[in-house]
Amino acid sequence: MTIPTSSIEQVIPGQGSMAQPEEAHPTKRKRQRFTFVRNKKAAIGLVIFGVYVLFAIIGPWVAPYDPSARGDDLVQPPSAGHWLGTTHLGQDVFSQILVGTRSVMYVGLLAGVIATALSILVGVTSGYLGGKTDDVLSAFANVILVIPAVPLMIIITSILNNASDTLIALVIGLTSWSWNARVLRAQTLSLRRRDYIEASRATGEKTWRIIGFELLPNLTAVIASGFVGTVIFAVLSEITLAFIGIVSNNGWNWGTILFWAQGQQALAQSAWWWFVPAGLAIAFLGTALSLINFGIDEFVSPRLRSAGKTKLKTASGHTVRMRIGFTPVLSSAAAPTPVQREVAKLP
Amino acid sequence: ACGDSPNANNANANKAVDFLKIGMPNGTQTENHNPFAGTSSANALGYKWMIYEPLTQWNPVKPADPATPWLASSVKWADDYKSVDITVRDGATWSDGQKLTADDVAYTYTLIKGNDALNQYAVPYDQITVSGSNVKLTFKSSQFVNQNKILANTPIVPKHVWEKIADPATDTNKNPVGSGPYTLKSFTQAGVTLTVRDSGYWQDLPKVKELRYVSYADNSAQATALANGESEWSFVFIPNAQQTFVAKDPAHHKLWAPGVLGIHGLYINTTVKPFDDPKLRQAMNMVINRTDIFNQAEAGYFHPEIKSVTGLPPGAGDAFIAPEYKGKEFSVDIEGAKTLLAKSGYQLNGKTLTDPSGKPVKIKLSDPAPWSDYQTTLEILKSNFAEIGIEATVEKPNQDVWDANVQKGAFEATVRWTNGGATPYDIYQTVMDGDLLKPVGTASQQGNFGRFKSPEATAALKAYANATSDAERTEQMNKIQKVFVEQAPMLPIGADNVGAAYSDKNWTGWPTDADPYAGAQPTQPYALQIVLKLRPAGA
Amino acid sequence: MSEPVLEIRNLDVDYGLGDRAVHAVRDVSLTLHRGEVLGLAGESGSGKSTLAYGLTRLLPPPGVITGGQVIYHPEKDSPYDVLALSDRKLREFRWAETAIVFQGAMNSLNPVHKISTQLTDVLRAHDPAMSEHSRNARAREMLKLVGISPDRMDAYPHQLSGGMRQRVMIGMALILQPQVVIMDEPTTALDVVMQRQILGQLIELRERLGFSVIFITHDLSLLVEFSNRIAIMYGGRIVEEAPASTIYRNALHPYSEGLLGSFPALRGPKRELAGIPGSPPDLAGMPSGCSFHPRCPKAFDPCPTTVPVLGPPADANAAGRTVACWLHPALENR
Amino acid sequence: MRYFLQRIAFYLFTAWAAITLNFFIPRLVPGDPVQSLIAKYRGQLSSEAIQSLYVLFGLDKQESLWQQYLDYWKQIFQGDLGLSFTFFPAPVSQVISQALPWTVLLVGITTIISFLLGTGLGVLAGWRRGSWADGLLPVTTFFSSVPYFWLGIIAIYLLAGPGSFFPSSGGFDSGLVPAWDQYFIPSAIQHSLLPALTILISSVSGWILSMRNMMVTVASEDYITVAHAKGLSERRVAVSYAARNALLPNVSGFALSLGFIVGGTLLVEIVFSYPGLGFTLLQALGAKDYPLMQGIFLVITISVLVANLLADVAYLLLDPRTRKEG
Amino acid sequence: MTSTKAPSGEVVLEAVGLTKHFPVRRRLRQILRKEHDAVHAVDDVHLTLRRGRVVALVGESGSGKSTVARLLAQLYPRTGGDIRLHGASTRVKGGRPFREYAARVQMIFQDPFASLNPVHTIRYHLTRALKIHGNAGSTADELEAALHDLLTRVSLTPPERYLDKFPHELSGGQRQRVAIARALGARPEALLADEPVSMLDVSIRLGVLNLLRDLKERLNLAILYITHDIASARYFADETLVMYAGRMVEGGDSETVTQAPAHPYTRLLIDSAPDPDRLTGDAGALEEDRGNGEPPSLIKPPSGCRFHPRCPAAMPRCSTDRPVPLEIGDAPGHWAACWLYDKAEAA
Ligand SMILES: Nc1ncnc2c1ncn2[C@@H]1O[C@H](COP(=O)(O)OP(=O)(O)OP(=O)(O)O)[C@@H](O)[C@H]1O
Ligand SMILES: Nc1ncnc2c1ncn2[C@@H]1O[C@H](COP(=O)(O)OP(=O)(O)OP(=O)(O)O)[C@@H](O)[C@H]1O
Ligand SMILES: [Mg+2]
Ligand SMILES: [Mg+2]
Repeated sequence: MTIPTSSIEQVIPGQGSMAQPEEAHPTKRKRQRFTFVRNKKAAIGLVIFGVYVLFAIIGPWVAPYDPSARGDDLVQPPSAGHWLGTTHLGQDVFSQILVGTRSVMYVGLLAGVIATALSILVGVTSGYLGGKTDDVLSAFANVILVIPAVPLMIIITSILNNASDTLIALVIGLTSWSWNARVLRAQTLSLRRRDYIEASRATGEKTWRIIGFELLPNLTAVIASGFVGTVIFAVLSEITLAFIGIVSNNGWNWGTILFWAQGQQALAQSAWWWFVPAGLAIAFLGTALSLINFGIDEFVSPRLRSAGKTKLKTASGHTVRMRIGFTPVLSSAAAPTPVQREVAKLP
Repeated sequence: ACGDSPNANNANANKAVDFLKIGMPNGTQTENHNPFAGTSSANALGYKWMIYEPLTQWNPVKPADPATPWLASSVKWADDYKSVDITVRDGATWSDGQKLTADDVAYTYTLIKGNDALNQYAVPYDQITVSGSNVKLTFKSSQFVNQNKILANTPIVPKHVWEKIADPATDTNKNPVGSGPYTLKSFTQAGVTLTVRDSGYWQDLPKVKELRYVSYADNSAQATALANGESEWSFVFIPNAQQTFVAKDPAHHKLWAPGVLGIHGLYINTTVKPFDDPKLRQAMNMVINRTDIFNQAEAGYFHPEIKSVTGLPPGAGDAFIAPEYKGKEFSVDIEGAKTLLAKSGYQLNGKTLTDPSGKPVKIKLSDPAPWSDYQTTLEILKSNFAEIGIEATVEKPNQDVWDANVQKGAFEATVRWTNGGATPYDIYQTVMDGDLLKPVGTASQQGNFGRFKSPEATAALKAYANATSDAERTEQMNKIQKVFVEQAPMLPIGADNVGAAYSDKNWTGWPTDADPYAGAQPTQPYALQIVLKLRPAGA
Repeated sequence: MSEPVLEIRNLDVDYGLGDRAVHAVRDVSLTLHRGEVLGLAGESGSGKSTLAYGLTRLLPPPGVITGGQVIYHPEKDSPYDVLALSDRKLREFRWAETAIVFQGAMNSLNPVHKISTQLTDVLRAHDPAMSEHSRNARAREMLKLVGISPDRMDAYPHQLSGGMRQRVMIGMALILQPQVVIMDEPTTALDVVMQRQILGQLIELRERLGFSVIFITHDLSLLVEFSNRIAIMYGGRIVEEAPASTIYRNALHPYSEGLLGSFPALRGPKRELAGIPGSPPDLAGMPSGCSFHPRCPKAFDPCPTTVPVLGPPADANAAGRTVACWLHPALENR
Repeated sequence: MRYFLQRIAFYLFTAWAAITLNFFIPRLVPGDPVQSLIAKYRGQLSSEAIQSLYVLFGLDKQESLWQQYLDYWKQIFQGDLGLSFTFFPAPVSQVISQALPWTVLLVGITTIISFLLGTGLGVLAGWRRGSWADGLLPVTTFFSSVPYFWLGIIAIYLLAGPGSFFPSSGGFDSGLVPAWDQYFIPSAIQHSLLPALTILISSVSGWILSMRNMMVTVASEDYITVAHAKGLSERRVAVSYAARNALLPNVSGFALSLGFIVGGTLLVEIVFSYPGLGFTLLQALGAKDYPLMQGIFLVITISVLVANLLADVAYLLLDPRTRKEG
Repeated sequence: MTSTKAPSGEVVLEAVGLTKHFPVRRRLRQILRKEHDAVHAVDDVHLTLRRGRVVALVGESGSGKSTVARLLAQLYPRTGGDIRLHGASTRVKGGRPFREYAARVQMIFQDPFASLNPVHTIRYHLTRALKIHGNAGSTADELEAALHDLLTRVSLTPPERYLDKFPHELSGGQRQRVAIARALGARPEALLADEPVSMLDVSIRLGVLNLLRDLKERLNLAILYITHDIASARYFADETLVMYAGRMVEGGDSETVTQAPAHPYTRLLIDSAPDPDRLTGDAGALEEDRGNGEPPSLIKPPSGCRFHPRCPAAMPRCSTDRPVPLEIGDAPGHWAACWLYDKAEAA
């Protein structure tokens, strides 16, 4: 489980020694608000994610068939009638994927929210308060961390008879927050001695306000990327659980499709349409989320925010890349500029 | 240079095909050659029957046929089946060279008798006596229904080895010494290799020089291995077997799945209203499309379709069907079901059936998620029941939860198996035995999960087990079947099979429909019969 | 003090591209002579650091050099344009000819390497033939030179005090005996005792080794005391340049005057501090004409419309000074 | 001293809590090993065998949960993990030691390769930001979002099969016996290629991403500019200055992921029938095999804690700043 | 403002024998030897802040100036000594008492780049400062008026131009003025200004100092002014204290201390300050050998007088006896902790 965690430093905007005060520009800030969308990667991610959300909402209504309804065409390849072919019971795979989107998105997002909330609660509190509270909370997080998540989920879901999506999301959320809590704690530790935190304390702020209004906003990037990571993890977990046949809910999700496909040896039957699309659906969802993650990173951290283009043209027509250590020179070196100054004209 | 390597000769052996590759989807194994331990690798892979032999062999495909003497040269049961006289074969030797004697046989049964952990079938042994090459076993009750379990399913072990073993139940029997034609060559967690004995076997030695057992992680790995020829013989459910297995090598890849006296069916919790009404259950029984289930859920072979209304499988069960039900077969009869329901006070309003009290009839079908054939079955049942307005939902609880619920009677309907045996007794006993009846909430481990209450059936089952004549048995069996058909406490669907998927590319001589001399599962005692019959292909 | 080592001609540096670009350095021409200390002062944000790093193309993105030349005069060879060097040649040029001591020594040293490694890897890069032993010897020598006991060779940066780190950087700058050393506010974070110690050492070394220094600081008193010539920057341009004492006694540009009137003196009678009214200009929306005119007490007609050119003032008799102000129009401006 | 005692106490507490949870959680699941065994065989095992199995497993004696818990601790202190039910009567330690090497070798080596490769690519992508190397990211991201069991199954379907170089399952050829010889080792390597590739493809992008981001951050540090100013070669600046500093968070991540090697690859092992610990764990879970589950959890717990410790130490070694005062 | 009416010269805040030791992490060896090391950041410091007066604190970097300020602001718990607010000993850690204390004693942090939260606008920072201490008025208009008043006071005019900016959009000088405004928002009686002008060029520096002087006079503030710029201390402060290695070594009114320094360290400091009238060339003239010039270790501070290893006038007793503050006599209130001025020694 490697959740792409943003590094400690990268998210603290402009605190380095190279940080320069950006000059005041009233219109510029408004434009920066949309940096997020201007980032191409993030925009693509958002669009894909939007499509998924859309289908999560309308999927069951637009699905051409009842995903569980048996038909007469058994294991048929894609056709006009069944865009993604049929299963061994003649069910329409396309409808199954459409209908399954809701459960996946619901579980993924809910688990993401739960895990993120918990990780903030535990990570930030223990990082900020320190001392005994920290010891207890981080021991707690560590305990959850050392218990392998997937087996734990398997155990818990098997205790729960007939787990609903909400329960599964709860289980995934409750078992997968500890990694983020660790990251957040480390981050908080590095933030809490910052002058601006001390300063707001010196101003007389209450502790909860310092945590909520001074610390948290600075953790946005970590929290956001943690959230995205957890959502991916939750989706993969739900699908994994369904795939190995642990989860007992009755609806459709992509894991269920894969479970049936694998149980029926879809690939060995050359029924790729049954097995491949669900996996791709997951992969694209994950990719979309990671792309959004890029955007979040670059949105919050000015250092990652590319200042417009990274490639430029010199006077001689070459393209040069902006890079550290070798500032591009735009004037043509071949034709030396006259050493003479141009003389300003007097009116 | 590599003479001391355990793999040296193997690499060469790979070229000439004098070995047979047997696979089972049972996951990793730890070394345990104890033939009595249910959890041993010897049991999971079935190779215990290549090392240890039983007294007799019986053919589950033809359960009414008499058993074949094996280590016993003759077996004589008393009429009341409370004792048996066994004459031990002369000429069999253990793989360490010692002679196999009646003492060994008596020792084996004494061992089981004195050790509950080894007494798998809970047989009430009484006396075990030896005289010469004869052994006499007596029992505290009639063992008619258990006769084959006692004689054909008990591996005989050498006394001189086992009497030195402190705890026979937990010993791993590192160096198995048996009377069978094979000895252990090597063990790894992924598999076992047996090699044929040089001499001393009481029959002709088999042609297969080496048996290579491989334990695959799961069904799909095993099925893949079968399809690509890595595995030549296994017992595993192969989805869409025609296409995924047979079609890969139509000339050699064969499936043979004869039904036996053990069935799978939909248990209905008879304490839940309105399913306590046998009429409703009968109507449901009438709309089940068993052919669809057979073809779509069981890949057209795995659980042979049950045709007889008595729930007895075709072939193995034919001999036991009561005269009144001979030739009576299931067929999908939706109209008939509707009429029956209407007559019994049910109403079909559009797509919803309501019971006489006016409540819509709904049923929850449940089975563990990983059992995909059961799951498919449930899906089909669901749409079948919808035809008469019963709204079914399919639940997929965790296997343990499901098992606990089924035992406690906390379910509405579930597809499950019955016990199997040499007579239909085991089937019906699992479903209807009033002695097993426990109140809802208390686990009933042995059977009667549907809480079916029928003093008639209970009495008949008891009478059958203790009968002393065939005539009496037939009479009781007919009574039992009548209750089963009329009350429909469980809706039979498919039979258990003792078949296999195999390849006759390298070895021929497998049992077939034409010559069903034994079952074909590689883990059962008769596997040895098959191995003994195999001949190199082309020879 | 006649021969030039480094001639900056019409250097233009932007941050960013297109119409959003910030012109941080505009048309700056400056000459550094052999062996002198050239002080660079000015408003914060006026482009001093940008100029210094732009010389050797060390500006981080989005910095872009949009025009100009930096002519380097080696001791023996013929002069060449630093900005036109290939990457490989530029690497060879760097440090061997021009070394930089950056603003914060704290961040200039790689925290994970010993200072000995950081000293010797310059030698390894520029003189691969040198033996390990002589590299170490040279590093020791440099440390001794800047007053750090050579047994601190194997210390990590964090084990040294700020002053020591600053001195290590100075030692490192001198290790290849470059012709030019650029120092960007090397002592801001230090107390005066430490500051004097370091600068004293630097001056002494300059006398011994004969390199030239470009010295950037806010501390005018320090600059007046230590440098030979001073250039004052405002809004990306050099507004005045003159020998230190001349500028201290008689600044021509109103901004220079304002600066000199803003710092309190420690010694002598307390004098009235005038300060400069108004606030610094916005580099992205620079005022037209002379960028100082909105704050200039002496602004008159041409100031808001035309940019004054840096040149020797016709009215002042002092030679060797230039100024960009309509009060003291350059000769050619007439 | 207090600090060290505190650390030790902290680790001990974590271990205790984790082990306790590992003991109780599995026992909350309904059912018992015998029932699971019966259910698992679906009719292949007669229900009459139940009683004999209870006796065999020693479950016929009723003991309170508390008593079992105390016994469990007693066992742990004696270094005895009990007997596995699934593989009865094999001791848990034997089952684990049989499976552990496979997992450690397969996952360990792939984790190391993945880390090295990912970090290397990340250095490249971060150093040459905006060049083609940045285009690598969406591609690797795509692969990291693919469920790896899915990838594995497709790989088996496409690449493995009769006549193919890649075997579809197992850890080595069925005819071989584990031994350090020229038959077994190539076979084991051959069998590990596909699973390794699957793990590699799906895990490498995490390393690339985090390394790239760190590189981008570090590349704008002053000392990098100084290194450029010093005229060092590009390689030296990138590797010895930028990457060396950017590596720190990745290294501690790596140390932690080493701890998860043991339990992290359940599905790859299932899909490839690889005889490792993850697969064993799944079997144990399915069979209600408490002793085995506990044993495996214990191994995982300990290795994660040790990895935690390693991460601390690695930081200490790599970052001289943390070495400050002990 | 109530404080305006209070008589000038009244003691607001007083430090008596203030001491702060930071524990250091120990090596194993030290643990075994039971050594307890600590950074002796501040030792036995006496200091008095009066209404309408500015006390300057100068000294080498790392001598503990900021630590004194933070102790006075009660941001660190003190190791020893006492802090008296209007004569009453106070020790507050958090909660309401701390906020009440913060309402009267405010601090401006050394680094304006670090002490403003990058995610909040200037408006937020100032509003919080006003609200916490109940100075925000009751309506939005009153708040707006208060904000304008604050910004106008620190010469950030027109206020609308700055209110909705983020810290990174301001120059260093502007940030430092925001920090001052924030401190004023609490309407304190004492202001602890830690190098409020360190990062500014001279012209802006002058502006900020004039502002503080103005505030002092108008609001009758007591100000502690920490700086490296001794010249500005001379101009701005009424009284100047000199710190060396965690101890006060000299004090007196600013003009006397800067023009007639008594303690050898103060002399060194004054001599080292750059002097534009001393022109290039004679720079080295001052260079006497003063040891290695390194500040002393604060973990194992030199015994006796902490300056003795570098002192050109060191006497044998300097290395053994800790000097006590001694009256110099050239001006009232001028003292130095140096045995040179011991009457007994002279005799
Ligand atoms: N990355 C950047 N993007 C946009 N503008 C920048 C960037 N870096 C610097 N600037 C602007 O360029 C101008 C010149 O900056 P520079 O660092 O050269 O100033 P300076 O004279 O060294 O100031 P200081 O005395 O504060 O160090 C400043 O106004 C600054 O805001
Ligand atoms: N939190 C802390 N933990 C340990 N030591 C500290 C801590 N804060 C400060 N110190 C040490 O205490 C001493 C005094 O630090 P302080 O910041 O008060 O110095 P200063 O006089 O303000 O210096 P400067 O002029 O550089 O700001 C220094 O040696 C510093 O390293
Ligand atoms: Mg600068
Ligand atoms: Mg300070």
